[in-house]
Amino acid sequence: MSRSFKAAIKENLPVHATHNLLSLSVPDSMPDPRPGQFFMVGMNRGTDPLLKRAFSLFRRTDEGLQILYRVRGKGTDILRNMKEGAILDMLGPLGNFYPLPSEEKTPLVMAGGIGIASVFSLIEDLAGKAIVFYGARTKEELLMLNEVKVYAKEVIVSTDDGSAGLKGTAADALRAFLAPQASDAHFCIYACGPHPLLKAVARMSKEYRIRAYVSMEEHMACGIGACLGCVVKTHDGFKRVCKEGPVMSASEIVW
Amino acid sequence: MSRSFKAAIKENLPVHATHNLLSLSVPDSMPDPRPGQFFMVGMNRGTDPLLKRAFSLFRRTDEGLQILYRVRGKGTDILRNMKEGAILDMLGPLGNFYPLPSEEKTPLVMAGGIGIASVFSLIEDLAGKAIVFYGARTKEELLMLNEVKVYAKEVIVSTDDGSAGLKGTAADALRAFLAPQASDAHFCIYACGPHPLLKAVARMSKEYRIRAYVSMEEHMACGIGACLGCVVKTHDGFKRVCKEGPVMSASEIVW
Amino acid sequence: MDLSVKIGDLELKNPVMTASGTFGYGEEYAEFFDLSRLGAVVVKGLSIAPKEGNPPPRIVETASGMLNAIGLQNIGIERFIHEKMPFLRTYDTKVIVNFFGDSIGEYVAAAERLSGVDGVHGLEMNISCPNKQADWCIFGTDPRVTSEVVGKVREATRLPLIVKLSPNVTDISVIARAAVDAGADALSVINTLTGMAIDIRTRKPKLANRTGGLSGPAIKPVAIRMVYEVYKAVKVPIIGMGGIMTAEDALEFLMAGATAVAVGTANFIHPTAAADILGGIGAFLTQEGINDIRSLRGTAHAS
Amino acid sequence: MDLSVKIGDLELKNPVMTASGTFGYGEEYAEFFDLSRLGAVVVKGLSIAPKEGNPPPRIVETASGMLNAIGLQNIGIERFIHEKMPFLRTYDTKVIVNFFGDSIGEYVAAAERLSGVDGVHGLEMNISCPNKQADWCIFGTDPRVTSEVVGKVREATRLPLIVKLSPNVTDISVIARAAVDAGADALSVINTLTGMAIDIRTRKPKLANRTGGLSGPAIKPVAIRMVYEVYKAVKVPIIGMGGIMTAEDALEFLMAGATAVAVGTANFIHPTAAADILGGIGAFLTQEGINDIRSLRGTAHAS
Ligand SMILES: Cc1cc2nc3c(=O)[nH]c(=O)nc-3n(C[C@H](O)[C@H](O)[C@H](O)COP(=O)(O)OP(=O)(O)OC[C@H]3O[C@@H](n4cnc5c(N)ncnc54)[C@H](O)[C@@H]3O)c2cc1C
Ligand SMILES: Cc1cc2nc3c(=O)[nH]c(=O)nc-3n(C[C@H](O)[C@H](O)[C@H](O)COP(=O)(O)OP(=O)(O)OC[C@H]3O[C@@H](n4cnc5c(N)ncnc54)[C@H](O)[C@@H]3O)c2cc1C
Ligand SMILES: Cc1cc2nc3c(=O)[nH]c(=O)nc-3n(C[C@H](O)[C@H](O)[C@H](O)COP(=O)(O)O)c2cc1C
Ligand SMILES: Cc1cc2nc3c(=O)[nH]c(=O)nc-3n(C[C@H](O)[C@H](O)[C@H](O)COP(=O)(O)O)c2cc1C
Ligand code: FES
Ligand code: FES
Repeated sequence: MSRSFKAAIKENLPVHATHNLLSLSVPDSMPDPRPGQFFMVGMNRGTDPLLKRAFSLFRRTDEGLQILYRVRGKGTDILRNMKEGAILDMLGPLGNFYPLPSEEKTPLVMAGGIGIASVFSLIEDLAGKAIVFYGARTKEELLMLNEVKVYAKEVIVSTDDGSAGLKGTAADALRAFLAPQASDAHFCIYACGPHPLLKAVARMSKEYRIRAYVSMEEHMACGIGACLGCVVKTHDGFKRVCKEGPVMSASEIVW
Repeated sequence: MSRSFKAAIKENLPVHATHNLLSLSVPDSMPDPRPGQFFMVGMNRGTDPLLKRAFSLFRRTDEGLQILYRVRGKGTDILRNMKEGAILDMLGPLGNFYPLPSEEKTPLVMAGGIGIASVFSLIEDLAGKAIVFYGARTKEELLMLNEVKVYAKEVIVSTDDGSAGLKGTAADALRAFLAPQASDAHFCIYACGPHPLLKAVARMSKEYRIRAYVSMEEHMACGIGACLGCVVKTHDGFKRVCKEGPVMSASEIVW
Repeated sequence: MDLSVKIGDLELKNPVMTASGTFGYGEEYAEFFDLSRLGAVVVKGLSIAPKEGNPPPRIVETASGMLNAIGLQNIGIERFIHEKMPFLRTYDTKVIVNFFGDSIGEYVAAAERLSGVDGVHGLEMNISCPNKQADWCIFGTDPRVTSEVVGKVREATRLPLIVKLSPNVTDISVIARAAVDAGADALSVINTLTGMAIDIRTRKPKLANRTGGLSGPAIKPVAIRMVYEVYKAVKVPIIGMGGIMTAEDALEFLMAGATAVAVGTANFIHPTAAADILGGIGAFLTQEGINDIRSLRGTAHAS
Repeated sequence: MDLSVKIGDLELKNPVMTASGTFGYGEEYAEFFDLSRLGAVVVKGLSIAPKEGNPPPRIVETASGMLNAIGLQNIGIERFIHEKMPFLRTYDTKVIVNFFGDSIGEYVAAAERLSGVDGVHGLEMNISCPNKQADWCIFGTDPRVTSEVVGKVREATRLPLIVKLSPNVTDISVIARAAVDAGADALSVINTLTGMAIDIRTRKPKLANRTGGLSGPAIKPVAIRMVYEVYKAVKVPIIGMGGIMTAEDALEFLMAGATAVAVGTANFIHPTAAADILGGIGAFLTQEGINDIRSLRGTAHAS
């Protein structure tokens, strides 16, 4: 078993102007990843960019795994230009994972934009049980929506511009869903997306007394707990996103 | 006319374990290069490696030009891994060029190893007139030998290990050729290769009173005369390889 | 959109200049873009007597940077005035002459000679040079020496005087204050960091001079920090430089407190870098709806 | 082949150690290679009282480098001794504890507490920290303060004492001499360069702490130069660090004068970096027919 390995690019498919689906083949020695875990990916020759980049497990495949990524800066731009056969230096699976809900709970899964990358495999594992709140800026950015529909019990779509589903954020959609419900503990929330969205989830979690797990993001150097770079403030002091996270309880974060 | 341009890789063909022949298509606005001139080639994303690398014009082609390069370090390793269609940021043609010999002279062209890259197009232009002294470490490293034979009047091959032609350096071969000749000015030498080879040529040039042009190498930052980084010591002070060179008279260099 | 900035009494049409020693005397770059687009051209450092410079190798690439040990090679002020100024005068840009000396006397002589030369709009004093008189200390690493040499040069010229600071110091704000108190109209921040590289095959330093000056993107974080510190310490305009490759980099310097920026090593990699950076700054201002570039200055200091 | 080196009285089986703060308390790396292969493990900097550290963001990538502003977060010496030392003691390597204080008293208390702890083989004193008593000056940027704090710590411990120097100084050899005269057995060269990065969208520093420490390949040329200078100034062993990514980099440090090297930022990029570098050094020695690594030390000073 080794969490330091080399992966080969099988496919690096543009699924949108700024998003790619990367299919990798990985050595058998890599431990099985679980939903919510992530990988550090090195894509450089030379020393700039220097650090590896963090990407969530999107989906496990027969030969390895997939990553869904948005082109954002230097590193992802280089990644986008890499071709089949190219070799990536990787670490993982890293961090903790989404705890599965107990039988009697209905999992509400919220994804904002590229946040879908982190919760997709959770939705898969929940095999028809999850009610998914999937928000994006526009209809076009609702990536992999058809695949999500295959595994979800129900998908409630929202877009900032109203081009698909409700007009508003996934948090708005979640609130609209929760408002008419009895505010007891039948539900359990899993969320990944931009910070304000997670913060809104945390507020609802408190208000409706629903346990919520959020996947946090911070700039990372090592990904394995050594540098102390990736901390977020919790009521119990700073915690490392790469080690105590990325999945944290919404109630423990100081928002 | 612009000496700052982008070139597209047409082919990046390994011609040896450590050498590639790179075929580029270039914009029409690029001025015509002459034998002995060079290009600065950028092959990086990110800022490491930072500087462009210098490569001689190997051969002009219908759609552009070819570069023959040896994989040496970071930059050439990246270049080796680039594929057809990739775009290179280039400057050139830069520097001066080999002055053509007058009608009555017999050009002796000496190439040591990858030095062939610089003199190949000169041999082409001399169209059957050049006597070529081509040396390399081993038979396998006598790159493009067949092509050289097409354009040369005669090719005198040497290898360090004796696996082809004379055992010894191209300078040894040149000396063996010159020794029995009347030491007057029927000849004119053009040389590119490792420093000790050029130094040996300079010595023969003096001894036999034959004018010799050598192509110099120094570490370069700008390639256009601005940084003063690439100087060599001459009897007339420091001169810039990228501007007053790369072709210099063997007699002006302080060896 | 107003891109103009003032360096002391010197009005620049925009804040983009070239860093001394990375743009020759301007000629080499004229084929790549119209030099009149620049806020100013800063030429290679000059001294009263021509200097031969260091033996090669003078250049070593390092991670995202380069070391140079040119050794201040230059043709001397006299030849510069006669051979290079006529060309530079044909452009509608400001010409700033970078100069240095081995002694205070040489600094003063250089400043005097350059003052009053038609087309020379400002002087940039490089104080990162060894002081031959004082046991080879570097002028710009001791506040008293800085103060003395700047004061003497100030008396010798009425041209806008920019003092270029060395980053190889414990507290750059102390040197900055010394230079300003002695009469500097503006400060250039930063010169190169001293560095070294060793060839493990020969086991010798890669540069013939052993040490050299580190420039390029590698040093940008140090340069930004120093501009930020100097901005807090003094009131005069700062010309920020050190690793600027893109318009984004230049904007970082302005936000840290620089009034103008100088593009250095980037010129070697993209001869149109300075012009491209200027274009990118304009595009940013448009995009952010900013009319006056001066409104960006020092904004990173707001809590 | 003899790879062993001595740092004062401390025998290391080979010259490769880890740089403080880049290797946690060793645990995080144990799954990637056998820590017993290392010459020494240097742990994250510790203080008497636990420290919470700075708010995020704490990390910014820069060209071939990174800025960190962790703020010396640590669990405190007491918890370290009880929770981390038992694990570290299971390895056949030397454990060097990096420590710091806000005042001379805290430095002394830390050194005293760590002395005599089973399995702690040496102390590395980080003097790149602000001195809260003396108006926030940095201990390691003033030779008198360096001398005082090192002297007091020297009296408090008989463990091999390594003093880790700040590169943010005008003349590192002056500080080096002060530390050695005050009793340092060895010097670590260098800590991070102070730097800054600005987010041009928000116009704010990217780090919550505003400034941070620059590490990684970007700083290697400065680090090599400083090791070279310190080697000329003092006789004690030097632990070289700053941007070491490969065996070649490590060899450069040895040739510049280092007795041992520490691998820092590289651990983040390749968790096996330290082991890989050790392997590469061995391969180089074989290839060059060198039997004793000590024969490389300082060779770049010849001629
Ligand atoms: C646990 C975790 C899981 C993630 N999963 C995904 C995913 O599945 N798909 C996806 O597209 N993105 C994901 N991200 C975000 C992704 O890491 C960044 O978009 C990426 O690092 C940007 O790199 P860049 O070089 O393109 O951008 P640049 O802006 O050039 O990067 C500069 C530096 O900032 C860091 N950085 C920039 N943005 C972020 C960010 N949002 N979070 C953390 N560090 C950042 C980079 O890692 C790098 O060190 C995840 C982040 C974390 C922490
Ligand atoms: C005028 C001129 C023409 C050249 N023509 C050719 C050619 O046609 N084919 C070919 O294979 N090589 C040629 N070279 C050499 C070529 O520039 C180097 O091999 C190349 O720069 C090595 O880059 P690297 O990144 O692989 O090596 P690295 O060692 O990683 O490079 C590090 C730095 O050193 C510089 N450097 C390393 N070796 C040399 C060298 N020999 N000369 C100058 N700078 C060097 C690099 O440019 C870079 O800045 C020429 C050099 C010059 C000056
Ligand atoms: C090759 C070279 C030559 C330089 N020559 C001078 C000089 O003559 N005078 C001077 O003040 N600075 C000189 N510098 C320093 C630059 O002007 C600039 O301060 C430094 O390179 C940092 O900017 P950069 O990282 O953008 O290059 C030189 C720099 C380089 C790279
Ligand atoms: C994230 C991080 C944390 C660090 N923490 C410490 C520390 O606690 N004590 C210390 O003396 N140095 C600390 N350092 C400095 C390193 O030990 C080392 O001196 C420096 O990073 C240069 O080496 P490098 O470029 O190989 O990383 C830290 C460096 C980094 C990057
Ligand atoms: S990224 Fe280093 S501790 Fe989390
Ligand atoms: S490479 Fe810059 S002057 Fe020749």
